[in-house]
Amino acid sequence: MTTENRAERSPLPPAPPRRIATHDDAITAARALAEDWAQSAARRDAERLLPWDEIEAFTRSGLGTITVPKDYGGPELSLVTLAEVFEILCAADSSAGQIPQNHFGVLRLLQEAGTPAQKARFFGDILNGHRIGNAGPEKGRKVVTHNTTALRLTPEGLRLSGHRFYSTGAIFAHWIPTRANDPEGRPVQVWVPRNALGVEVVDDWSSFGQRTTASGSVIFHDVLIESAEQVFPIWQRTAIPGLAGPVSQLIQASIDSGIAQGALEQTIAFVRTRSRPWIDAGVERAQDDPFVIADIGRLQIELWAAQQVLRDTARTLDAIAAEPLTDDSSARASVAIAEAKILTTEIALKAAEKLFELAGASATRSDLNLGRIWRNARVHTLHDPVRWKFHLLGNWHLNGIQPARHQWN
Amino acid sequence: MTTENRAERSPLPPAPPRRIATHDDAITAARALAEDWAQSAARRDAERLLPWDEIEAFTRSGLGTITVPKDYGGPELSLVTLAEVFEILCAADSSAGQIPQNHFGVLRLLQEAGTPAQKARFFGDILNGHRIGNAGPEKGRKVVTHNTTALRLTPEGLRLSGHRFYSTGAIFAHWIPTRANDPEGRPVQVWVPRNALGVEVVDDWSSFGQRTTASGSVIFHDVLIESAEQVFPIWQRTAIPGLAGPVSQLIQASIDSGIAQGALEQTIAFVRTRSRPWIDAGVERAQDDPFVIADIGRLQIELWAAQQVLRDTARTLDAIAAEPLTDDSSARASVAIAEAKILTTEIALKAAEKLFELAGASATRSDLNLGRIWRNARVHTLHDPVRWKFHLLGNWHLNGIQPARHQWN
Amino acid sequence: MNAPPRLAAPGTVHVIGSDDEAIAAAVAFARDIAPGAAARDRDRLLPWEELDRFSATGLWGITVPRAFGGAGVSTVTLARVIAIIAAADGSLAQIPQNHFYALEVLRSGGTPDQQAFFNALALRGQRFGNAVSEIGTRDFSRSTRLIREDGKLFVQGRKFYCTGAIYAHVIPTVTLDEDNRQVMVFLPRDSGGITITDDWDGFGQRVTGSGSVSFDHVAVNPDWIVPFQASFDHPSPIGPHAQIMHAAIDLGIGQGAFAETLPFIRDRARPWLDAGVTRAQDDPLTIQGVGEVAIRLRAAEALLHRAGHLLDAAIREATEDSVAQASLAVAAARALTTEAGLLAATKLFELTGTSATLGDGNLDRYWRNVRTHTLHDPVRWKYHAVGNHTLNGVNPPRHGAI
Amino acid sequence: MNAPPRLAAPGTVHVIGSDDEAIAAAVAFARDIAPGAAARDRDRLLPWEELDRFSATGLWGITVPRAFGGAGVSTVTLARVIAIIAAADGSLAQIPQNHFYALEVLRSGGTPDQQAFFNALALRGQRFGNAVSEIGTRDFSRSTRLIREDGKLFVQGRKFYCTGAIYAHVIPTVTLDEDNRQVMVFLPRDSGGITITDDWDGFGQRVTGSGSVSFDHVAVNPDWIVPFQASFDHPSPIGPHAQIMHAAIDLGIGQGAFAETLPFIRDRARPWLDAGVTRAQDDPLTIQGVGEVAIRLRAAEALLHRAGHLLDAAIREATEDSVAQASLAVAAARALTTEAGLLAATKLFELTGTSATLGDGNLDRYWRNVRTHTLHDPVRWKYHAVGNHTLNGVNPPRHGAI
Repeated sequence: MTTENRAERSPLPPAPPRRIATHDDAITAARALAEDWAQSAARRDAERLLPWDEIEAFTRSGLGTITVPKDYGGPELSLVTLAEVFEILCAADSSAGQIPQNHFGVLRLLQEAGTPAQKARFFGDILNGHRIGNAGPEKGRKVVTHNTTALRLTPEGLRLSGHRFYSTGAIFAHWIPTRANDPEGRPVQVWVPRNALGVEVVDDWSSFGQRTTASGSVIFHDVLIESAEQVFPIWQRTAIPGLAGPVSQLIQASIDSGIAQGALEQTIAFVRTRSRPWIDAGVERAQDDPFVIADIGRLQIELWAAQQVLRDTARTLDAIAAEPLTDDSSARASVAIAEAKILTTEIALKAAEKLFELAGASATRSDLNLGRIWRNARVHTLHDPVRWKFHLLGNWHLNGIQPARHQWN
Repeated sequence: MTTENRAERSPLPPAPPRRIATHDDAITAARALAEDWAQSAARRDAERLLPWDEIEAFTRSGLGTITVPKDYGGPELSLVTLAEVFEILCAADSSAGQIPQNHFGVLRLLQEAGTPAQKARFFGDILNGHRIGNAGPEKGRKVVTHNTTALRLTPEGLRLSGHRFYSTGAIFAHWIPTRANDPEGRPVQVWVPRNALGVEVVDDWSSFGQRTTASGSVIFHDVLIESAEQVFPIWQRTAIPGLAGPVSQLIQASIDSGIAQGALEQTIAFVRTRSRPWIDAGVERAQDDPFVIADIGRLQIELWAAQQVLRDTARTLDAIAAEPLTDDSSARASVAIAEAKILTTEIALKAAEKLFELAGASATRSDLNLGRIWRNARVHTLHDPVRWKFHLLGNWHLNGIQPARHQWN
Repeated sequence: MNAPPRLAAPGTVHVIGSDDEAIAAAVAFARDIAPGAAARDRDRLLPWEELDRFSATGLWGITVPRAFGGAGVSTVTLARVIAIIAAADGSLAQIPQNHFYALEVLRSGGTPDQQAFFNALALRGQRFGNAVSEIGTRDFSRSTRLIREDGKLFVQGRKFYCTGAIYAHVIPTVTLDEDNRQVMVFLPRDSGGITITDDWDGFGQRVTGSGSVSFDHVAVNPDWIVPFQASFDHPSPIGPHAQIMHAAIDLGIGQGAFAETLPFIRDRARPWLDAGVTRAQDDPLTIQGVGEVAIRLRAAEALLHRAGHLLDAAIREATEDSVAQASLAVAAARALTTEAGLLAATKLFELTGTSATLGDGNLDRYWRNVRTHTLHDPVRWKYHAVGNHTLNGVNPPRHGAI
Repeated sequence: MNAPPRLAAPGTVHVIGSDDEAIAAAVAFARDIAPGAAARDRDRLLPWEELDRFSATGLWGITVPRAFGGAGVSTVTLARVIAIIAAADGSLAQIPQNHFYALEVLRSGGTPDQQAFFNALALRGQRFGNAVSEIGTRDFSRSTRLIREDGKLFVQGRKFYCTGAIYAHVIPTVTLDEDNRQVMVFLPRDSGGITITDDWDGFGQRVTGSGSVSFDHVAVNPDWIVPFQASFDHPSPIGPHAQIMHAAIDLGIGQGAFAETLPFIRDRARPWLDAGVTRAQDDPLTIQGVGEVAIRLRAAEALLHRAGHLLDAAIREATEDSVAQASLAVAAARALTTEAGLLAATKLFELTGTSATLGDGNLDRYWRNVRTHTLHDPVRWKYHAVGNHTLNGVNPPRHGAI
């Protein structure tokens, strides 16, 4: 596991993807990808092979365009669809499936904060097959919003410098948006072309989970920002209710829901075909052990609950997005997604851990690499601390306090 | 359930109890009482009959003397013994069993804070069959240490006024110690004879649990405090490490452990003799349902753990008490008892709730009044909030912070 | 403890026309009955007047199909209505359970004439009482039977746990007919030979009047016999339909407990020493604890609604698969509503403190109610039923309690 | 993946004289091996040198009875020693498990001469490898057998999951003798016909060398055959003795994970936005979470020690009842050590954050180790065993895995 690697491959040049028009189109496309990805997920994780082909296939399928608004030529599918797409993909391979997360998160911000010109340009890029990654929060012990990445004004224009981390998807992207301080010290989002001079994407993601997401470093070495259109003044957004945070969290919860579903499927398959019955059960087949059956039942029940709350949340967000946003509706969105987040986190971890208890010791053998499922669940659910979601819910119900407005709520 | 009743009966005059010399004596005496109490506990709860005879029998048995130091003529039995006595009594009747709690808590304070003259006098009283109750924290929304009860200096001497609540045992007691502010505003403990002029004990304890503890009001109407020996300057104690808090908490945890044990015993008896098997189990007897068996197993395992940690804690406290107390040893005592407190709280609540799930709906019928077990567990475990015990443990392990030194740690 | 002869003929009954109206009526009625719930439980006051007001709202007619003049509300709406009322008074929410059950049996097995007749009664405010089968007894064969004498039919037998019978105008009863097939016989409450005894003395759901009913040579009108056997022989949504109401009651009681918790913390609880705050509602661990209860209730609610949707699908088209899916979804809802209901009822105290246990609040009734009601049938076998389907593809047993 | 021929003859071995000395030696050895644990796991480096140092400490001889020159430590001490080492390296704690098991079989069934002989070997640093019976297989009858040819005895067969065999000087093996009775045959590692294959590729406990051993016509010294059948026919502490070591390993791994958690929060974790604190260790919900892990480990530890005491009693006097109590106590310990070990290993990340998953820390090995090792036999049946005794007075089955 060497961790300091330059990307050994670059994204293919953008090309217009297939057209997706409806929910069913999207689900069909996701299922087709998932079927393919499931075959090779274990090996990709074991050998830490970045899913280049898989991500190119994702883009070709048109799934990258599904949230582009109708006004800009896209299908404008619902968040319900978006969530389900992530669930399907991540049940098969949560690493590959996570990669497009920032693509959609950033598009939501574009929709809320972009000028008509920006929207026309960047949504157009998406419809032409561009992928968006991001350059994530900086590493270190300061709170996660701490930022030293900055734009400075030079005679040639704005130049960007900084070292970002947690940059899921950047390595595969055509555009890499990043948070930075503008010359006045205000937070902005800057869109940087992946192939701009001075952009260095390093595959130094060394986590034991979500191993092939390449969620590592992006370093900007005095990168010239060619157009003002590439700069979004997000400092203006803190006072404005938005849905970028909830949409981003919705995707996170969908990933975890998918991981849980995948874990349960693997458990069932293993118990039915490979597990040995335990002597005290007095049964011929492992799947007839009453405690195994009841444990599977509990996992299934909790998974249904998480999936249903996730779906309800997506619907709530769709309804809220259809109206002008208010402080209250944005708060309700954050509350709704906190609910989904808690339940998907719990069931992902539990299903991934129980897999082995129900399947038995031989499920830890290397051939199937089932251990990746727990490692992926464990790492991905650390995206932001779930303990504060309980606090958020309690503060809302008990004290009527609206959730803090940041990208993790 | 009328709640404003004067006590309809008074304690018998003190008389020398039977002599208890050893651990085994104490356990034998406790078992004998428990066997008797168990017969009538359900009825006492249902009809809210105060356990006057039971408490007099407790005192006659000599169990009230077991912690009196050898130097003052007592058997000086260990805290291990004390904890076990409370467990045995409370498995039979946790209301009657809780009543002596303050007796022993106050004796611990006497041992730590009393002058030789005070110890000689009051330990002598105990050996002669006196009972100690207490006048508990005041009611209201201020923090629990808030205090308006006060001594004032008059020409005849000190006079005490105030209205206390949560006064478990006061109604049955010969001495009623209370927290008060002395004329300088410093916290002291004042021992007031139950039959002193101006002492009013009101049986206004209206809780749905621990119903016959009479843990209600004690009102002091300008009560003359005859001797300075009756006043303990506990304001001096805050800077001095002590074990009064841990000993008091040890008793609380023992009560909950006893409740849990009683709940499990009732569950087993009911399942074996009265429960009906469930159709899906395909068994002839309820006790052969594999899920019932496994659930009982889980309760038993958690109860063993709670009992063992409680016993370890008592041993730790005995060991600490045998050496000069330090900040560190007093902190370790608080940490140890916090561990026992968490586990006994959890298993008491769980066993009392599961009783019905395992026994079935007919266990809710009024004949056995099994509902009292949950009501008792629920109310008694509210003595102080267990959530802060987790915080205490975490702060100790993570940050090396010693627990706050108050009577609930 | 014989039932007091308080039953009045139905008065004017509103007819509810839509799902939204049903919810609004439930909310209004819940608000009406909530203040008296503590006293009714404490003093075991049977809610005769409350029930008459309940009937008058029209809520007892909401499942009457549109073809028969009702609102034909969805099962999701029915479950929500029951939960709303259960939050205010668990007993009052349980009393109509067998009424709705009888209407569902009727829908499933009644002739068009029977459906027209009994649905009309329901819309006019007639309450139907008990009929639930005694699943889970050692003696599964029914002792209550239909007997024929001189060409006339009579019911003979005795039933227990008859929730609602005491308050009913009509008592539908499941018996075996002469061919040993199960039928539901509708009997007027004032038929000769019916004795209703209010002998329910459980510590929870105290005023449900879940007593016993004995039938001593009670004459039967042959037109009032509805076939029932088919629901055991063929896939039928009757089982999950009965079960979803149980789940709704348990969720509702939990929601009621949660709703009591919040103002108590804000207005009456004492802050804890170690928290270093001056108001109980600022204790971070309390806030987190409130969030914990909230999310468990939310998960249970989501499963209840999910079950309602799947049950509606099974009602629209009852197949082996659609009924199995509905049964499993309802079983899942029962599992989480049981857990969440109990959790909310016990945390009510943990998050407030001893003062919440004192005086006339009678707040322990939430726990007593939910603990008692969740014992209807053992939730431990719900996990098994769901797991056996997920793992082994085995459909749940068809015995009416799932 | 054949075993590398690294086995050296034992060097100088300290003889430990008391329980306290055993604990101190374990603490010192744990400190020695802890720094290399992450790399050994990551690169699957078999701990040959570490094992030789382990043997030299004398810890492999602590259960040798005083009569044979050992410390004869209590089972509580043995469990503590194993837990201490498991906290530093789960694999190294598991490797001697079968060694202690063989010594216990010897104590229970060996002749005085055999006991003297093999205990002396143990004190001199000879390591005994695998012997655990293959409980739970569909084919419970043993395929490994003792055969006689020309008056000489040979072992023929194949075993899997042979923890420790690769590192052993002597390989005790459970086989069926000519009368179909179980015996334990001690075989020198260098006997002709023994092939040890390091084919263990589970994701946890990676360097235990839990591979397979095949016996191809391996000659047997008749004096090296120890009867074993009695332990299934009569109450014997061998089963719980084997199981308590498993419990100790799982507790130890959990304690190791907890010990990693604390400094990481203090020194490296990032405070969370909403907590409004500048240091991660001041987050009240983190503090509470640490307390939660601490208490679960504490409860598990209490049950482990409780089990040790009851097991010592059963070893002193093995009766139906004393062995049952020991088995149940160990089963209870297995239940809570499994839960607490897993909890600590997963909360390690929840309480620290993503940064703990990065780089060379290899902190997921705690979870991988405890998850793998807790699968030795299914913990779900421990609850049943305990419950069946508490509820029905039924003693646990006597099949060696409880």
